[in-house]
Amino acid sequence: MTQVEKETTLYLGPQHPGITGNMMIELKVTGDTVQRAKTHVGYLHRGFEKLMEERLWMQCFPIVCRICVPEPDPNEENLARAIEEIEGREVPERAQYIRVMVLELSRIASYFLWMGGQAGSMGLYTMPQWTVGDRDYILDLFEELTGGRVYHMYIWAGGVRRDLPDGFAGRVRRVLDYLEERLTDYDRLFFQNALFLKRSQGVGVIDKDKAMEWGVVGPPLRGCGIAHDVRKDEPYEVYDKLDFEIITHEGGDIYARAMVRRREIEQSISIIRQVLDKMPGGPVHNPGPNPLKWKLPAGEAYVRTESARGEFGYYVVSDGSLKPRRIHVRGPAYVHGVSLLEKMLVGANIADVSVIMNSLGTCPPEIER
Amino acid sequence: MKEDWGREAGNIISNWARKHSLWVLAYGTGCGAIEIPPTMTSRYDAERFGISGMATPRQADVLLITGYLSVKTLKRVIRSYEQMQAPKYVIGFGSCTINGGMYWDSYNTVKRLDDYLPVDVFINGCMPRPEAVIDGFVKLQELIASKKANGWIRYQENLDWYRANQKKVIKNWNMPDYNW
Amino acid sequence: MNHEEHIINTIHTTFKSAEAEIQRKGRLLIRLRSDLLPAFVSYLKNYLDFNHLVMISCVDWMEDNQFELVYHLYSYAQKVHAMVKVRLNRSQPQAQTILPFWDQAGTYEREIHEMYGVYFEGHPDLSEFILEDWDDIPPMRRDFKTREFVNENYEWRKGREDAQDVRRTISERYDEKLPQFNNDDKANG
Amino acid sequence: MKNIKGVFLPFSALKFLGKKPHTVRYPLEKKKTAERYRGFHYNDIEECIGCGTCATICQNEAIDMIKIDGIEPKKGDSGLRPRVDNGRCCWCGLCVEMCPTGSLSLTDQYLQTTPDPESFLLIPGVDHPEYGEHKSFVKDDEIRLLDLQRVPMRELDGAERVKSFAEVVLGYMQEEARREASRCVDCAICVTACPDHMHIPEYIAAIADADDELALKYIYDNNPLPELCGKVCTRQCETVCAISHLGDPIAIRWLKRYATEQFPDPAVILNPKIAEPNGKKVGIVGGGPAGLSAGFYLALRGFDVTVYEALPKAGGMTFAGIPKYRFPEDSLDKQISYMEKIGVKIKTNTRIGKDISFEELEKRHDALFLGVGFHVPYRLGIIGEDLKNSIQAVDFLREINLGNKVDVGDKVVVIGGGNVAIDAARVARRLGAEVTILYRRRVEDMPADWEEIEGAEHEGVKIVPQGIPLEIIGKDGKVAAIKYGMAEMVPDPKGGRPRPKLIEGDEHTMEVTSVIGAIGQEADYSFLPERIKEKLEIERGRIKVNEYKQTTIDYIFAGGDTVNRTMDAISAIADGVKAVEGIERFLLGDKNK
Repeated sequence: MTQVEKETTLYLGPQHPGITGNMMIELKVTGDTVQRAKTHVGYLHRGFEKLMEERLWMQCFPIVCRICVPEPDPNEENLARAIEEIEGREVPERAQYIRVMVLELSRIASYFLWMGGQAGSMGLYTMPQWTVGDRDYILDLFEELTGGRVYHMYIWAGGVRRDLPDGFAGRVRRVLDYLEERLTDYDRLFFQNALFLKRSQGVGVIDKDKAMEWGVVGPPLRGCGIAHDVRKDEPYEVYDKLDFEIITHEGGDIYARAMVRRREIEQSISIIRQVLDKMPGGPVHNPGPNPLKWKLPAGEAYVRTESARGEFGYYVVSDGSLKPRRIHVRGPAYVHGVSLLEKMLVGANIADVSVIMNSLGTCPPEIER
Repeated sequence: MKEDWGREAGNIISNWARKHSLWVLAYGTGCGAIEIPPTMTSRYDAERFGISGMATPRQADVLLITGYLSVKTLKRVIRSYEQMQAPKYVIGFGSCTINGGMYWDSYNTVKRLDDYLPVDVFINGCMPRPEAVIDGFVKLQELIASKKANGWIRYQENLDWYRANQKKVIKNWNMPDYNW
Repeated sequence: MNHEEHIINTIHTTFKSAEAEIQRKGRLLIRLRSDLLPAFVSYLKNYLDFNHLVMISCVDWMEDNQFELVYHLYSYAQKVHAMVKVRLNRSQPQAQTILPFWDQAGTYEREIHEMYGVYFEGHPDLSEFILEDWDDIPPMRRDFKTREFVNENYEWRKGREDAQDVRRTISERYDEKLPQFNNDDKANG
Repeated sequence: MKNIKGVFLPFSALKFLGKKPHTVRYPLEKKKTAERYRGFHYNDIEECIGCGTCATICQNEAIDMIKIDGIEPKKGDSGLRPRVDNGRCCWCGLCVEMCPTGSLSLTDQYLQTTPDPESFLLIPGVDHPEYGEHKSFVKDDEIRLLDLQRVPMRELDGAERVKSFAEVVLGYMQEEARREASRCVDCAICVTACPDHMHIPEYIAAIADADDELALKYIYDNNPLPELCGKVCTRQCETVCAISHLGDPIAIRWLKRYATEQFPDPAVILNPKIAEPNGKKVGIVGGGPAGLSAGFYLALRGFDVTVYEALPKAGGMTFAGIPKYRFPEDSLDKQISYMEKIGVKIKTNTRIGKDISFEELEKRHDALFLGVGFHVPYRLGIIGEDLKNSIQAVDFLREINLGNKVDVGDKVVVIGGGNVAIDAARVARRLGAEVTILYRRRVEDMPADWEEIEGAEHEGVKIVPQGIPLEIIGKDGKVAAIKYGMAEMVPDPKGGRPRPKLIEGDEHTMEVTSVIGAIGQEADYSFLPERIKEKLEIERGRIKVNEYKQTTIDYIFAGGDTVNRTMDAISAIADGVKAVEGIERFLLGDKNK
């Protein structure tokens, strides 16, 4: 009996456990194969950029960390650095080291969450139990350092908000040692798992020649074997004083991206150890004017950070008043989650849709802000 | 009299049963969704309280509103809620469900969740910690046991009021008219 | 001669009307007539190796009655960031799409169309992207007052009406008559 | 082969089944939050001054300032306290960082789950006072958002100062003033302390906003002598300034001075609207701050005002009593010429009772304002007081300010600890003498401004505290030495401040060429006819007045030192401003009725 391949529309999300966050993909499928895909976003739109135009510069800091939920710190760091650039304010060196430590810790935390999601999307439910539980140790560190588990509001213009608590470095090292040890377990459970290999190798391939033109950044770009990393291209904070290499992996498929992230966890651990070794003493905050009367000189800046998902950018425009003229956020997921995902899903299996989504690290709140 | 007693006993038993198996609709509506994985996984392990995730509204008992709702999401949430089977409970999570939270002046988020859906328990915090989330569930269990968690009955009784509020912000109401 | 100066010189020889300057190391600022834009960015992309479209921003300069589109381009090879700026008339904002050069530009243009009301000529799909059933003026425009909108459309929880203003409380208690100087005479004079 | 291995590897996870779980035991055991955890608010109600800075910085408008039973507004306290809407708060802690008193903190409490959405309003410190035991996120000593350090004021060096009567304080430059003004949090607590209730936050905000003209408008709204206040005010505002709780108060006085100094002629900027003459005439006795302020605003409101001043120049004590290095004459001239432009007639060298009779005044005017001040010094009451070169500080300062020469010799002792004593000492120092101040109590008890005391010490004035003069020893009819005894401080049985008590036998003698007494002054009402004096209620030298500075004789109003005890220029100005309202009510009727 011949089966007529009829095109059906399938709505994946917004209420769907395989979707990362609150978004929806409209799939046109024949049989099991996706013919066309269209992303629908906006379910998490809060209008942050509009809200910030109504707030004082200092009042923007508690807001920006909400833009990316799994990894709030690049937002704070970016806004702080953009403001510092416009204002010409120096940041004490110790504060820069602490910022790097916070950024790398949040990168590890974000990758741990990703590992859980990636494994969960393939039906390996032990991984989320482990990784999310282990990630909590990093959140504990954050809580101790900043006073908040998820939203830290720790990095602000001129430095960071508090110095390290007594004995903090030792506790960071202990957590790092533990996580490093755990990576072997993860290897056995997940990265060498036959099911994972089967479903990741050769699936969700990004064309290496087109990757840069398509605006792919971060681990997906490095997973294509292209060595670009904002930390090396345009070193910010004290990354130029630290010893690390850009990690790449050939293939451009889900497996390559996973391996890049897997090795970057180890690299981040090594960076944090270097930071702890090299961290100088001194102040951690270079005070600015009274926040209620803080006028930024007219000017603009675009600053970028390498977040766990790739280049995170802030375009800040000041017209010399108490409030920002415009703050535009470039989340890496904006490109990954919309135009790239739409392209990559063509020809994919329905079951692979959420695996591909997870491998790109799509994060809806930073798409619609 | 005897009949009432029988019904009463039945209620107690069924409430006891409901209380110990709260299946949560896995819908990450707002940014609070980030604290749900830790709550559910090994460190905080909400499953020991009978709280477990459920993918579909039909099988779920609890709708967890994890934070702010944009108008676009509200529409989907109402739809999910209407599909859930009674008895069903709603938990408002984070200060943005209470009085707008930090999105109080956003043009795209609703400010008071209980205007649109019958909320049984509010959990305060921004984000609430996993402990607070579990505390909220424990509170809900207590309310169920004492028969006070009757938001779904309230919703049925005041459907017109809820519906009017919903239609006020959702401009294009192209959903089936669920009729209680 | 470093990268930046070289790029600026090349731009000036080809596009005479473009004003290019070095904002700081690794960052260029180029102002341009809006109709030249597609040609200019494709030139940057194909000849000067700016193959990464970072994003497209829009800034509302309401006082000048202009929108400013900022195209952020990045060259991985030279590690230079270029901000290409064009100004549009705010009353009838219209620009040409750069979709043929970068696919992801379509998303940015769709958002700008939705949030500012800028029309992109040649864009195949300027449908609603983030908002749903929006019938007010585009929300990111500066003349859209979000707080007024919120007060009209949403209700606040009661119980906070007894809040007092510190300044007024003090001036009332001490019978201080606070003068109101309007700056009108200053603006007129 | 690799895949086969991959199939079995995950089973190695089974070994963890035997391990101890790391689950947080709940509800049996709650995980301890970190030391800096940002939970619910706690406010130290006693320390809080209700400045509302927390409400201003909150980007969620989560904080309301509300009236709370049992907390009364007072000087330096608005009487309001913050209430947090936990349905808005995001626990960012900016309010804690900005709190100028450090009373607000966040605690490690975070559990609040309830079915009642109306129960999320929290008055920190009043609701849940037990949170005080759980303070967690508190202000850091090192890292602050508020700038607690005052922009230093440039001053002449001590060695330079004593050479001339040049002004000691040099004033802020524009950039310094902007920086200092931008430290302000606009809370208006200062207004509670200012006797005149000037619009302080408004003019400071204008200065910070680079709008000096607006600042001047606010300043002149209820103070016609701002340049005087900008230089010599006792600045009670600064003592209650919110920032002063943890740091240096805003230099409110210097900022006022800055604003007034920007414009050589205030009339050009202010361009005041003078009301149509209303035909009523008011006479003002005494051209001091009280009289001048009353005159200024009366003239603005269309009254015909004449000020009668006994000295050759108006200004009262500010002219006769304040040395020129604190308040230069041209500053005074500027203010007085502005008054004259408004239409205030000032008759100098006119002493009531001598140059013009009081009856004549009554005949000429519809209402009178008495602002005669205290110019008659108290006597020391010790032997040798009438010797030559034993003089009184007010006379001494007046003579110097009038440009007359006073020979004090090269070794001067000043008796007293008030501002007048310090002024006299510093003037004598400028005349080339070596100066010692003899004060009965301790240095910290001195009523003079600490800045003045510091300035005097800086200029080489010696201070001998707890010294009580016993006798002035003369030689050839002139002062030759002073005998004084040391005192110890004993507690006052009535609960007042400690009193000095002479120590038997601890007596010293110091050779001096002059003795300057500065232990206070009183009023001279000899110009008033007996019938008036009888009707006026005079209590311990002060005329009793009502709220509108009206005396018991309805057409006579009074203000300044004549009626109030604070004895400073700003209170006198406040009296004058208040009296304007009273005179207007009296002569034109109450418009509000």
